Amino acid sequence: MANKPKLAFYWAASCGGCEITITELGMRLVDFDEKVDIVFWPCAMDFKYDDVRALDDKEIDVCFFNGAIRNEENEEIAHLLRRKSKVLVAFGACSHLGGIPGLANLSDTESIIQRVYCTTPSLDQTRGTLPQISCKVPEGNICIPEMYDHVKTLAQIEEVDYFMPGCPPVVEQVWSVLQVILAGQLPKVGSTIGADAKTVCDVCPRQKGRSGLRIKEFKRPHEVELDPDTCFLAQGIICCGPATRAGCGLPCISANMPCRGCYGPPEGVVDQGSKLLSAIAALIDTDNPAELQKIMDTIVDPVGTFYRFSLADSILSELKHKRP
Amino acid sequence: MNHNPHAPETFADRVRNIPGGEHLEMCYSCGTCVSKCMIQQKVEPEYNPRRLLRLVMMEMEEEAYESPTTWLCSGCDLCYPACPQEIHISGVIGAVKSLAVEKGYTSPLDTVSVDESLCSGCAICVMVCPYEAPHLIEKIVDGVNDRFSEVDANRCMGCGICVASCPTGAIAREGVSNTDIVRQIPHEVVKTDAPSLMVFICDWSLRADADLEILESYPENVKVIHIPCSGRIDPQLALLSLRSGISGVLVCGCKSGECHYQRGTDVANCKISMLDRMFDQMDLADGRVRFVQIGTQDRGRIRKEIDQMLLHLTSLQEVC
Amino acid sequence: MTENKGKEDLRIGVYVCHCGNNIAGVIDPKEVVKFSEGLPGVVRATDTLYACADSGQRLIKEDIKKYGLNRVVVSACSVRMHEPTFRAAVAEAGLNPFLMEMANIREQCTWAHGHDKEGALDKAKDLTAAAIAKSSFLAPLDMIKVPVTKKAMVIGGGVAGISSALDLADQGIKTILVEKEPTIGGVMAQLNKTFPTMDCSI
Amino acid sequence: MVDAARHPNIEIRAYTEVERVDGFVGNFKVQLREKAKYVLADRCNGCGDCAEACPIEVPNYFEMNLAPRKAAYVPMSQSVPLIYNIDMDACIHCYKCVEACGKLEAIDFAMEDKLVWEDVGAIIMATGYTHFDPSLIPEYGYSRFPNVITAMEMERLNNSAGPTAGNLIRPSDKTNPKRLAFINCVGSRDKRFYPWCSNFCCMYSIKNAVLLKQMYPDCDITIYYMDIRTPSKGYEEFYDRAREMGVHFIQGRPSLVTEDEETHNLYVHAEDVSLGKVIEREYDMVMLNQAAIPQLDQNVMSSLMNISQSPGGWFMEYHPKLRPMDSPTDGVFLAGACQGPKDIPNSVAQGSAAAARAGRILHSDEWEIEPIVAYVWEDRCVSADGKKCGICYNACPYGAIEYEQGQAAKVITAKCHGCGACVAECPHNSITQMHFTDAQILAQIHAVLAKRPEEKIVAFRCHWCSYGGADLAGTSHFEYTANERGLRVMCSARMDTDFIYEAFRLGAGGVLYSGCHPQDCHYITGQIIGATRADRLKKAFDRMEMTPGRFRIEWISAAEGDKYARVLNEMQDVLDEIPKEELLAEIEKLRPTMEKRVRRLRSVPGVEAAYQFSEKLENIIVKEIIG
Repeated sequence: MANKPKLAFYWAASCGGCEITITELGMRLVDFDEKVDIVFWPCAMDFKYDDVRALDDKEIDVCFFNGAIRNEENEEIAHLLRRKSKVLVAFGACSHLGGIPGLANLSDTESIIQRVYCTTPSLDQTRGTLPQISCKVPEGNICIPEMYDHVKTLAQIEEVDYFMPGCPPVVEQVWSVLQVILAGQLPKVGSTIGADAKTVCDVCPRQKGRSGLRIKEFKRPHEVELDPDTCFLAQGIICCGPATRAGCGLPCISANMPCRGCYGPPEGVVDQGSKLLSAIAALIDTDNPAELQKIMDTIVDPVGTFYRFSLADSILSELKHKRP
Repeated sequence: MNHNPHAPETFADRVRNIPGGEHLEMCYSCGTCVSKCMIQQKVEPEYNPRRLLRLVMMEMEEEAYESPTTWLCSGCDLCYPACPQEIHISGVIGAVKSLAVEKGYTSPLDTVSVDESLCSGCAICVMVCPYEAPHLIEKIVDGVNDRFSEVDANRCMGCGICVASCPTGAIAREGVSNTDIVRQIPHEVVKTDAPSLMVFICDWSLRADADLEILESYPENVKVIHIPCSGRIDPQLALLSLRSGISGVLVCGCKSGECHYQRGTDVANCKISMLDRMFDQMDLADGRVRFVQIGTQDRGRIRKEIDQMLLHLTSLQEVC
Repeated sequence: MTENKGKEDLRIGVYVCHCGNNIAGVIDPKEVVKFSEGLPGVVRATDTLYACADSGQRLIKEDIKKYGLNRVVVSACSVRMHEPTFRAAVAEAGLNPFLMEMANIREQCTWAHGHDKEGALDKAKDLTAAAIAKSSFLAPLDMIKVPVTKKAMVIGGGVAGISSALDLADQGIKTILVEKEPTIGGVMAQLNKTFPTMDCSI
Repeated sequence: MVDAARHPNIEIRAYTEVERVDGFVGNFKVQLREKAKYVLADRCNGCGDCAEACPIEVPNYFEMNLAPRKAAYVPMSQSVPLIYNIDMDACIHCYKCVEACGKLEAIDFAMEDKLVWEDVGAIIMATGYTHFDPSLIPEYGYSRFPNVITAMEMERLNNSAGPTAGNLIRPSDKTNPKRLAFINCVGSRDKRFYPWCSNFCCMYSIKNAVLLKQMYPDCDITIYYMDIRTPSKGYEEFYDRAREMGVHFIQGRPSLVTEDEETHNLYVHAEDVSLGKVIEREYDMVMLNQAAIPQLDQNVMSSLMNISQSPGGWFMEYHPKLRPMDSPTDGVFLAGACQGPKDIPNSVAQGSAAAARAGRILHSDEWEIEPIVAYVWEDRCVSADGKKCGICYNACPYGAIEYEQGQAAKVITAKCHGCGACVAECPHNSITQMHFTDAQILAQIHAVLAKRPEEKIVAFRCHWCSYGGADLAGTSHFEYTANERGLRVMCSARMDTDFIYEAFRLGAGGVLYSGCHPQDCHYITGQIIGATRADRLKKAFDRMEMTPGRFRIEWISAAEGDKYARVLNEMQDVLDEIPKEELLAEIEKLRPTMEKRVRRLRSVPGVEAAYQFSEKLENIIVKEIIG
């Protein structure tokens, strides 16, 4: 079976949700396994990095890489897989845009470690145990990979051939992408696959806002009874749909929850959060600075709201980390 | 009501009968509206609301429809609170315009249009427009019913608030599109001792020619991008400028209530204030991006603002 | 007694004024005359071009004598305009001035209902009838005479007040000139020269 | 000024205010408050030593606050009377002035305000006007830009007796301005502030332009105007002279004045209407010609004197053309700008004219007043039977009724002004009013409701205000429904509930109850009595479930012709909205109630006769319609 395509799956800084999506293919995965060779999938099968290192360069046909780049190890393996793979796919929001781990860019490494190991309320704070990069034990020196001072996307450290958005990418999209790969019909390098070109609003069936509809107060979904047929923005709820690529099948919208933006910006948009900000801020109806502050107070966490999945990929992050 | 119930309805009667068109005959030609407005000075020498009112009173219907005044008034209402006769001048002009549109006249203005290949019908433009120019239409594309925004060219005043707010960059007019403006932001700025500043200037915010001269008098390190209204500012433009290495961004708009496009300056204020909050969250808030609202009486303020900004940026550089 | 209790025989004269075109341009005064002629107590009713003019007043005075009128109703303009005129006229003819009553068919009728000629005529008739009705119950009255304090007060010491005070004083009337500021002169004293002849203001 | 001071028949009471006015024509009693000057008028010789010694300086209002004065002061050196004042708000009680005054001993710190009564036969109101505060028009920058000044400030700055001895300087840098702009109609002819033309400002700015041109021939003066109004003798010629002297005139009302922060030079933005072009010109100084507006205490004076005010607040004359010097109150006359903005020649003329009008009264030994007074039928008065009442006594605004239980109430004719409040208030119909008896008024009500009463709106109006308002509606040709049937009484206080009930009993479609505004009442508190009664009536009709709007209460001044027309038209709209059958049914339903309320009227002297007369009249009128 030498001509079966070789596939690899890897998870960097991620929650594992993307992996679950693969397993959700269920029986289809078993059939699929007959058509391909999975040469690396640390989450599901026992592989060692050395197994990958042993492969020839470009021996892997397609590598699905999920998770953001958080530490040395993530980066090292990313470079490794790039070398060994013909096609590298940034799979899922984290490797595509930084995802939820990317929100760590709001803080610096030190305060994150402080928070996690020292000040979290559920912690026994008397212990004060902190992870060390290197630790001497009787058996010798144990090292853990060093955490970077900020989270990066895969594309920020390696050349990526395709982006497959989603947190996680929806199963059907994954299946159809796999079909495309098998058929050898991959589009132009650099494209986003497994998603639409336009935004969520394009497919959202809700009644859209009308002329002159403006916002005096932002509300959160739990604060109001939401009309299932009306645009969330028209109801004063921040919805990321206008600046988020469609393709997810609208699970949130159908559950009467606003879009959270996991599919990232649509074709042609560089910075999802600032585009969204530009759209939503223009809906605010006030000419009074004090009132504006009050209205803005109703957006509890602007960065987390507008850049929920794309902070690591944003110009904001870039500016922050260019700072001396 | 017609002035004389027994006479046939005149052009002036028809204007009066449209809400906003009343009180037309109260005008005693003092010219306050003309000099309060900046259109004659900045755009069209033939623009003159006082004369348009006169044309209506003198039953010169065709001339009224063809007058640039009918089409150029953006309803900013700077003139309305200044009018000693309390005539809602933009209301009268609006009434004439609606009659002109009924007669088949069309706006000579350069207005925005929608690229349907990008538009996803989110209706953000519909909601943000001060003039109710865009609206959603439904259309069958490839057998599927799809929604798009369409712009009523007779209503659009070309402010660009929608352009800045469109999340997909689907709506634009020449010179005001994203690419047209981004093109003016340098790709990379070489760091020098003197800080560099990007000024996004709403041309209406500088009333006097002298102020424009001040703006142009600065050396290379102060770069100026003209936008039709501060409401055209998209926070991304500020971010892109900073990314290119420019030390600071100054966005200038009109005083609230004096915006040529009614709400543009308020929109800009919302955008920059919100960006500021984000900077704050990211621990980046150091006053590199500022929005200032310049009033019609703030002669020379542009110099003060730029100098102050440069001073601030210099002090930031020294810290680094 | 305060009024006529209807015992005396009423002899009412009704005069409906044209006021040029001011009244006659909207209604036909002759219609009002015709209507009045039939009302109780009316012994004489006529229209007149200008009731307030000498000729109009002369007509009323002559009629009082000729018809032995003991009430006069003038259907013309506002009492604020010509009540003193007609009171004086009837007094000259020997009738108590308070036996004259006016109906306001100009300010409050033809001028206010210029586009409703029918309504105006109807109203003019009613107002005239009301005046006739009231006149039937009028009683002669005498003016009340009060003494006069021969002293004047001028409130305000500006240019108008000073000029009033000087004129009164020159007529020999003691005048108190009250000014709230420490000096008289008002705005005028603050002015430089005054137009058009450029005199000094003070 | 000096003439007035020297005249043996004139007594100047400066620094004095009017507190109260009682009485009537020929017999006014005026209470004056002589404010404490802390200087004894009979001792002060005007030497000014006290001011020299005084260490305190405050802005001098007389100099438009451009120059200081001391706490011991006279507003100007030519003050009349030349008696110093001590401004207690500023005084620090150092008593240096007392020292300086020395042996004269003219200063008395113990002095207090003094209230004195004066008897006078006639009063002339000449309270003048005040100036509009141009800082209310922010676009002209007054009070923010130092070189924007008012016309009054200009008067002091170019006055040889002023703070700069006539040397015109601009406030920012004390240099002589070379380029000046005058802006006319600041606050006047401006519906946002004052709609009227202030009358003299055109001439006033031309005067200042000519003056400055004479003083500084090389200075450049532009007058921005909307219209130049020169309608008096010599005025247009004066305007010509200004043009010949090179004063520039630009027709166009400036919309904006901006300032260069460094030079404090000003830029005036205006459309040159003749060119149709917007121009922006640079000036060293801008002068604003403020509107003339009523005195700030005009309301107070108006209620003290019982003079109503025009919509703008000026004192209302009896008749704008025929009696422009007379106020509506007999014996009170108007002179000068308190009646409307006026220039000096017109003020002088009106001052003299008012003096002549007042002279008519003051030269007579006695003056005739109308006998329209109240009269008590002693046999009907319940007090004569020993019952406790006194309602008439309490209603009278003038204290003209003597009341003692056990005796019939008595009207003091000389004190009675004839408002009719007691007549309408008397619950037993024991009082009547000459010339406005119940019988007379009832006869009128019957006459106007003889035919198709349901279409008619009976309007009761007081003589002084609402009747005047109705006149003005006609004079202005404000058209209103011809179904109105107006009846006149002297005051809303005379509008008896019986009249209203009777009108509705006869089937009137609507009734208007209208008088003056509370502060304008010609009879002090007559309107309040009328208003209280009207409110009671309104409640009664509401209880009867009468269609709202058929009975209406409105206070309409003699200046509110438009309001009179509007109210009547609105009442007509109410009637038009009720289907005719429904209206007739409502009238029928309420008739017995009304009937009950007017039953006792028949016992009033003359009323029975009036009913009989009316029946005859009605028959004839109804026959006329059928015929």
